[in-house]
Amino acid sequence: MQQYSGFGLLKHSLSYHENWQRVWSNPTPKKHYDVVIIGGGGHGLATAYYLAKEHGITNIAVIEKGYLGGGNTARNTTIVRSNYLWDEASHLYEHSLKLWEGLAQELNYNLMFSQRGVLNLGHTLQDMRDIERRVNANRLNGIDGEVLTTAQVQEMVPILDCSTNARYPVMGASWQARAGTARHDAVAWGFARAADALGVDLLQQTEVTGIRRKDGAVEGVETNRGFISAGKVACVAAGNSSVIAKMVGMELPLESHPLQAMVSEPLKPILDTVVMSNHVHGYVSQSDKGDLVIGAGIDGYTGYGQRGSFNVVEHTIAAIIEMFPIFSRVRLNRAWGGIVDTCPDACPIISKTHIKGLYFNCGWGTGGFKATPGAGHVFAHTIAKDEPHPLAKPFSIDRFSSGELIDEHGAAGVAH
Amino acid sequence: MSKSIQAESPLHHAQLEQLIGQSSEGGITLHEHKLLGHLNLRGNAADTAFLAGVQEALGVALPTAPCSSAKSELAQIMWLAPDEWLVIVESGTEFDVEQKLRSYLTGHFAVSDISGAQTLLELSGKDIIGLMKKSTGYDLHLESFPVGKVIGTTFAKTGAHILRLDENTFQLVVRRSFSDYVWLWIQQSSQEYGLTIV
Amino acid sequence: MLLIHCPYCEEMREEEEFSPAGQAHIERPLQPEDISDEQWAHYLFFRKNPRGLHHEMWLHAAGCRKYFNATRNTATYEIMETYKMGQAPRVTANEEGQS
Amino acid sequence: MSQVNRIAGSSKRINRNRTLTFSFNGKEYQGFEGDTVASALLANGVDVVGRSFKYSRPRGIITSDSQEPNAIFQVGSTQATTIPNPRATQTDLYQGLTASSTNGWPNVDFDLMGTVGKLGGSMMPPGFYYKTFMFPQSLWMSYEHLIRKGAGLGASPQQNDPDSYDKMHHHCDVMIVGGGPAGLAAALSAAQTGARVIISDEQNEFGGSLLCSTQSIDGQLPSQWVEKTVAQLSDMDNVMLLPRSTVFGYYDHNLVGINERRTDHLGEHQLQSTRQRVHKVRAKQVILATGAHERPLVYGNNDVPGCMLANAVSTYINRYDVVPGKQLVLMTTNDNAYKTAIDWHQTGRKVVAIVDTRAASNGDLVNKVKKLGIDIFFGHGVIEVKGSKRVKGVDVAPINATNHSVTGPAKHLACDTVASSGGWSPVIHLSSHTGSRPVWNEEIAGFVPGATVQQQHSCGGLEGIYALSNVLSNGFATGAIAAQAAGKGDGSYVGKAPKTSDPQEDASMALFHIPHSKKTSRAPKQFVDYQNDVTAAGIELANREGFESIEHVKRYTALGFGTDQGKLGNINGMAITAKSLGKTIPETGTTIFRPMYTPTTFGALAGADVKHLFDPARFSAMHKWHLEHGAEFEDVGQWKRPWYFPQPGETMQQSLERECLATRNSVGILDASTLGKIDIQGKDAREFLNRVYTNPWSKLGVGKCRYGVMCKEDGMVFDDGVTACLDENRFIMTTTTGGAAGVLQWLELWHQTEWPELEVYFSTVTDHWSTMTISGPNSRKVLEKICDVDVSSDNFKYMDWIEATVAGVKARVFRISFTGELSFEINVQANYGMQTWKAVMAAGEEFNITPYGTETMHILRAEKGFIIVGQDTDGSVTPQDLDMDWVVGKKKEFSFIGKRSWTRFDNKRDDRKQMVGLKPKDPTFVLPEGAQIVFEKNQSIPMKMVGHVTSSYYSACMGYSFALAVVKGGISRKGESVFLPLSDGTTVEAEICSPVFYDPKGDRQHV
Repeated sequence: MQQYSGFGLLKHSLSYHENWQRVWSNPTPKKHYDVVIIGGGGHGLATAYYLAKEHGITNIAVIEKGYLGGGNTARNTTIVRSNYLWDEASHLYEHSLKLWEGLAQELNYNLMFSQRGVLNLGHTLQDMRDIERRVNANRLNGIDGEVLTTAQVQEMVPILDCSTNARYPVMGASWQARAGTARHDAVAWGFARAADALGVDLLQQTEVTGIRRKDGAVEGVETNRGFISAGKVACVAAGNSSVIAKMVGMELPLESHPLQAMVSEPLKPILDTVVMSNHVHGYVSQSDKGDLVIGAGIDGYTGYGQRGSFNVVEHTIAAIIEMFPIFSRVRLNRAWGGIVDTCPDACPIISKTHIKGLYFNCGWGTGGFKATPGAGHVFAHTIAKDEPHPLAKPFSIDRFSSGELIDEHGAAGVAH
Repeated sequence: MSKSIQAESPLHHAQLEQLIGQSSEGGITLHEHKLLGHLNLRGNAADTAFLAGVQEALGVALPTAPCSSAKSELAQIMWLAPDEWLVIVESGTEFDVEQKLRSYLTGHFAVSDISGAQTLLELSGKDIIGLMKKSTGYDLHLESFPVGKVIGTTFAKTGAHILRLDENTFQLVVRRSFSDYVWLWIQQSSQEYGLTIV
Repeated sequence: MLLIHCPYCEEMREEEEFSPAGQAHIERPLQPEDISDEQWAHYLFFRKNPRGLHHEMWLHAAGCRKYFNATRNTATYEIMETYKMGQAPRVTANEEGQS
Repeated sequence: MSQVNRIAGSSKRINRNRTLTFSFNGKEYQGFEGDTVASALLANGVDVVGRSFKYSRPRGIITSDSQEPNAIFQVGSTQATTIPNPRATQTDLYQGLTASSTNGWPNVDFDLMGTVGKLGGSMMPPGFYYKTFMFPQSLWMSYEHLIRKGAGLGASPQQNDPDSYDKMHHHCDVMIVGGGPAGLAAALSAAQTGARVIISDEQNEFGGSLLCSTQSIDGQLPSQWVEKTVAQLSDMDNVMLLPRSTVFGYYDHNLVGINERRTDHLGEHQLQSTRQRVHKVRAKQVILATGAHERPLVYGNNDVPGCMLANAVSTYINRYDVVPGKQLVLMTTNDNAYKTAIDWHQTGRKVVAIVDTRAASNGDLVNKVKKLGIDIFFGHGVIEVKGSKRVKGVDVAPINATNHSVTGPAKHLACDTVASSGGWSPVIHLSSHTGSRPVWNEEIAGFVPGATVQQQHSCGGLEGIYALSNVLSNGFATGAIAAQAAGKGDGSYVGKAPKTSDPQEDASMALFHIPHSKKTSRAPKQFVDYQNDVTAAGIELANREGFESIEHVKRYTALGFGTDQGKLGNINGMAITAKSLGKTIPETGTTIFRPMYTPTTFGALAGADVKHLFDPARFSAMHKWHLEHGAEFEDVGQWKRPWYFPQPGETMQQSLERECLATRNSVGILDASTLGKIDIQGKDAREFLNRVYTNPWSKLGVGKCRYGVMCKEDGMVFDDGVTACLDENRFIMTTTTGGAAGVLQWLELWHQTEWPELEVYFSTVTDHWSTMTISGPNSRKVLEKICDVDVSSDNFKYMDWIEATVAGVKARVFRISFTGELSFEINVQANYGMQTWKAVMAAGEEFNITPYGTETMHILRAEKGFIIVGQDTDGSVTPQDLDMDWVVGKKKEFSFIGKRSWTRFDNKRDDRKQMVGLKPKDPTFVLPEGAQIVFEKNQSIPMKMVGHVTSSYYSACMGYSFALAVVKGGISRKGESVFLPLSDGTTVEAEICSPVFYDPKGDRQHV
């Protein structure tokens, strides 16, 4: 793998950038892989990378029906944080956050992971109780967090309307300083480049049309480029997970919903942190390019259309103005949608299945991006060892039968 | 009920009386039909005995077609759902009408007095369509919303049942606790037309 | 923004009048105590979630307050039909389950 | 005359009688009414209007429309009214307009960053961010801080917007997007069927391309036909015309979002009217008549000010009487652009040459130009522009488009303006919004709308139909067809299409990128996307690095991510990618446009739903009294509930202690009107209650009340409240304030979808009743004074309800208690709520009746161990966890909702978190609500948490602090100590105890 650095950039500029290597190759599918990963998004690529790097399994194909990182990886609002409520979820997300912290260096790819901090606003007494509970839990779990008063919030974000005139005045907030944002495309590309360097085959424009089984075990996948035999098949298809599950006659406890996001035109820097509000239902950060990156709640109906309803956009923008009245004259540049697979308890499924050699990583709902390295890491372990990583264990699909749900609706809140 | 007890309609606090006559130029006219009797009636529209009982009690056939309304001397009836109607009667008669209904009806039915729960606003004027278009996504064209039709729909960020009385007159049934919001909304949305209170 | 035909009000209404209410035609087990935890979990949580034709429930929340069913294509968002509670859909997916 | 480029033309689009003064970058200029800021700047000979984002290169105006990538300004003179990023080409001039460039430091003419851009530009290929700034890890935030300094175009206002916005809904048979020739023709033809028609156009007047055209219609000027047609449409009742109205989004099931700019052309801020209005049109049929955008050609230094689109040059000349230069070189791949040379020539200014990439053309326009004696270089391209802040000349060379090479020596031509035309791209943006994929049309070398499930039609330029006579006839036909599809007319246009003769045009050439004598990587920068400084070399580099999908190319280079959303550059970028990968354009992929078509003001999208109208505030009938008595309010759902009633000088804690003591010692009064109330009637009402509540209802007698808990099917508590039996077949259910709507929906869901055979009806009566709870040992004495029924304990027992007259008002009085005191809940019809409240207050005066709010209610109930759903529960708590097994029916026949889930593995664990009381060791210390609980004090992080505090208060009545909490296995741990490590680093100790702190035997409520 060609090493990237400032010096390298200078060197290449002297040869008119004509000698940069390909970031990944474009292989033809082999007949057999030890592991086939369905889905070339951030999670799938991270899974491949950690399988190769930490478990020595390099005969891997990542099968992507479109282009790498083209699904929710390309469509989310890039927030990374670990301030979840329950131990199981916060340990998983914190594991991920710790990986984020050295990931650019590890992958030799600047993911622009920016720990600019995340504020979760409270607007009611119950919001503040929930914030206190969550922050206390985070601290005792070794995750940074603080409860801020309205005055502290105002000092941190002077342009936020903290007055009592607001329809739902700000009563305080939780603050996670280590949280932040990252450049979403770069995450996919960085993992893809590193996985490719370790020998992983990245098969783009390749669509899985079936999963072949024999005697209760997987044999491989049917694709538009022919049958590919596989020792293990790992499904990391996010919104399309139910579609893949159906190929083996499985149903999952999932619903795929449109989740919309939007950006303003680029503005001069005005907002340094991520500001989220479950109560007024919107959140916003400012990207390094200057866009206000805005997220909404999910559309209530299921949908695979990568678009949602206009009223969600209207409401979200009203919520942003409720928080930041000065943005009223700013203009919205673009709105789009992803397909998020939501679980009844707002927590993911990282699990073996009743079919030997078939694994699922899905159900991340609105929280998948921040978990990219962590999910890939524990899922790789789960696949390699054929037993759940300790952090993944609570997220088994069996929890729906046993009742061991991990209700993160409060901390998951609006999309993020 | 004692005469000395003063009833307050949901918009009492807005002191509409004091605004009457302050402007007569407005493109929008608002009147609150205060303190009428409102009864919620439930029953099976396929049950002929139920239909007959209602007709006898109220003096008019129950409107069973979706989104229809009917009127008698005693009551104005709005279709709310296939098994639900709003019966609006003169102020103070709601108890008697409820008893009358109960005495005429048999089988599975329900009557609830909801006179305190809502108020009836009448909106009219030459610019009324503009105000309504700001407030509801329903098609107000006479072909879609003829006189006499009643619809349950969204009104700004709350809900309302809306009855068209004539081309430029609508009656809105609004919940008490949302009435202040509706009042604020009407004021805001009427600004460009002018608002006359009658 | 969907435009939905309410089979009770018998006309098209704006999506804002409705609330989506999930997959249609899920029957509550008659004897919940007689089934396994897995079967119970299936009833509670597991869903078809198809890409393509889907039978789902909606509530006409701002209108007649009735729940009803719709057959909708979750990929194109086209609504093929709406029908009352207790009725069967006329439009169904073909053998492969895709539309 | 300062307007050096304004000629004595005859355009009626500007009003020379109204001179407008405006300022740009601090300097004053003049223009005319009807000008855009762009046309006025060009009239004044302003070349440099901005600096580019990455390389800080000087940039000028390129287009005359929504494609403009460079003339992006800050408009407005105050921090409240300033608007970031409007395009000068779409900003109508008004008197006093203040505009400035958004980039460039210290200014656009002398820009220091430009020097940096020149030096460092070669270090900034696409993706350079990803390849550097990584080491050391700790410094990225500092690097990023510097990067962010350069971010953004315009600046956000710093003060609140003084303007207001609103929205309107419309319905129509045919919605026509675009008021050019095709749209107007379609509107006329659709409207003549009687169909309800709405037509909108983004410009300040209808006409589209006809506003700058010289081609006659019916022997008249095209603008005369527009005027006549618009007048005709305006006269029709069934037609609504929306000028200055941009369709920003096309949504499912034919919803069209339009932003009408009502006052932006009048000044910065208008009090008289809403600034912008969003129209939401639900159309039976939509006709997209959005026309086509001219494509620039990609050539060396094509961003030097003076490089423009050919059609933009014509527009400035014909529409604004502005010639944006003195000497023109026109480069084209088609006949159509020859019009620009003719237009320029007719102003008397010099056309230096026409550079035509084709080998030859014999079209009418070409022949006309030949007759005018203008030089034409066939088979040539402008390979490079000379100049920095203005074009000084061009290098023209023979080219071979097929193998992308320069085939001969270049010739230098002096000029100050380069107009280019690479053909036209249909404006397919809106048709993509609903998920339809565009398809490539080889004949016009452009994408046209693909298959869609919407009720959608397209006509004119959008379909690649460019000749005016064809556009008009296509428009008329499409209007009639759309009307027919909406149920109006027979599908044919009855009127007569106007006569117009189109010049014969020879075939154009599908060429996008002009070769240079050097390799693209070494040639002068050839810009594809100006706003993001994306060059042809950058795209080729991305391809070389393996970014081959067009989506990867876009994301890696930022192609199309500017505020013009790739209108100007996307097709060129795709063509360059295709060429570099050896594929065709359709193989490379399509480009999917998303809303917004052009950027749309946040305020407009929010409409009037801001400030106090952001979300409805709900009030009880006694709200005014609470206000008058100084209440502080708490938001509970949408309700504003009195939180506490401070007296002058009191702290909150003092108020609470006073309210609590008054209630426990004498009598307090609470407005409980917000609790949900559902009237349940029918012979199966009782059975229904049995199924949805956990406890049994079969034996509750008329006149009796019972507390009930509801679970979801997963066994977790989701609401609670008291339900009273009004009659054998009639009950009144109360719910929590926040849960009211959800519970009614829940009941309806089960009734309508699962148990329709049960004869029961539910009606909400929440708003019908005003509810006031009087509580405390003197409450009976107060009630007795104003009630016509004997309310003595013999006659009116705990958990009974009676009908009575209270203060002259018919009332239902419930003897239930949420405080543990003797307590009466008086319900009267809400119209009498205020009067009854006042009467109760008057009757209670002698007992110092004290109004209390939700906080005192919370304290008093917590002292009794009564839960609040949503505070003490969180959706993961069963009745058993709450130590409320008594509320679970053991003999109920029906397997009620929630029951089955309690036998799952997780529910049978004995270390589930259970509701208990906590007594802090320090009796004055109030544990924070939300504090986490551990068994072992001395643990390292991560600690093993075993529960948390759900409710916590200081009890004035008991004289110590206390809390409710959930603790693992807590019910069997009473008397044990737990520890609470707090966020300030201290750890406090508390003892697990019964959650019932006050009057555990319940004597007080039974008196």
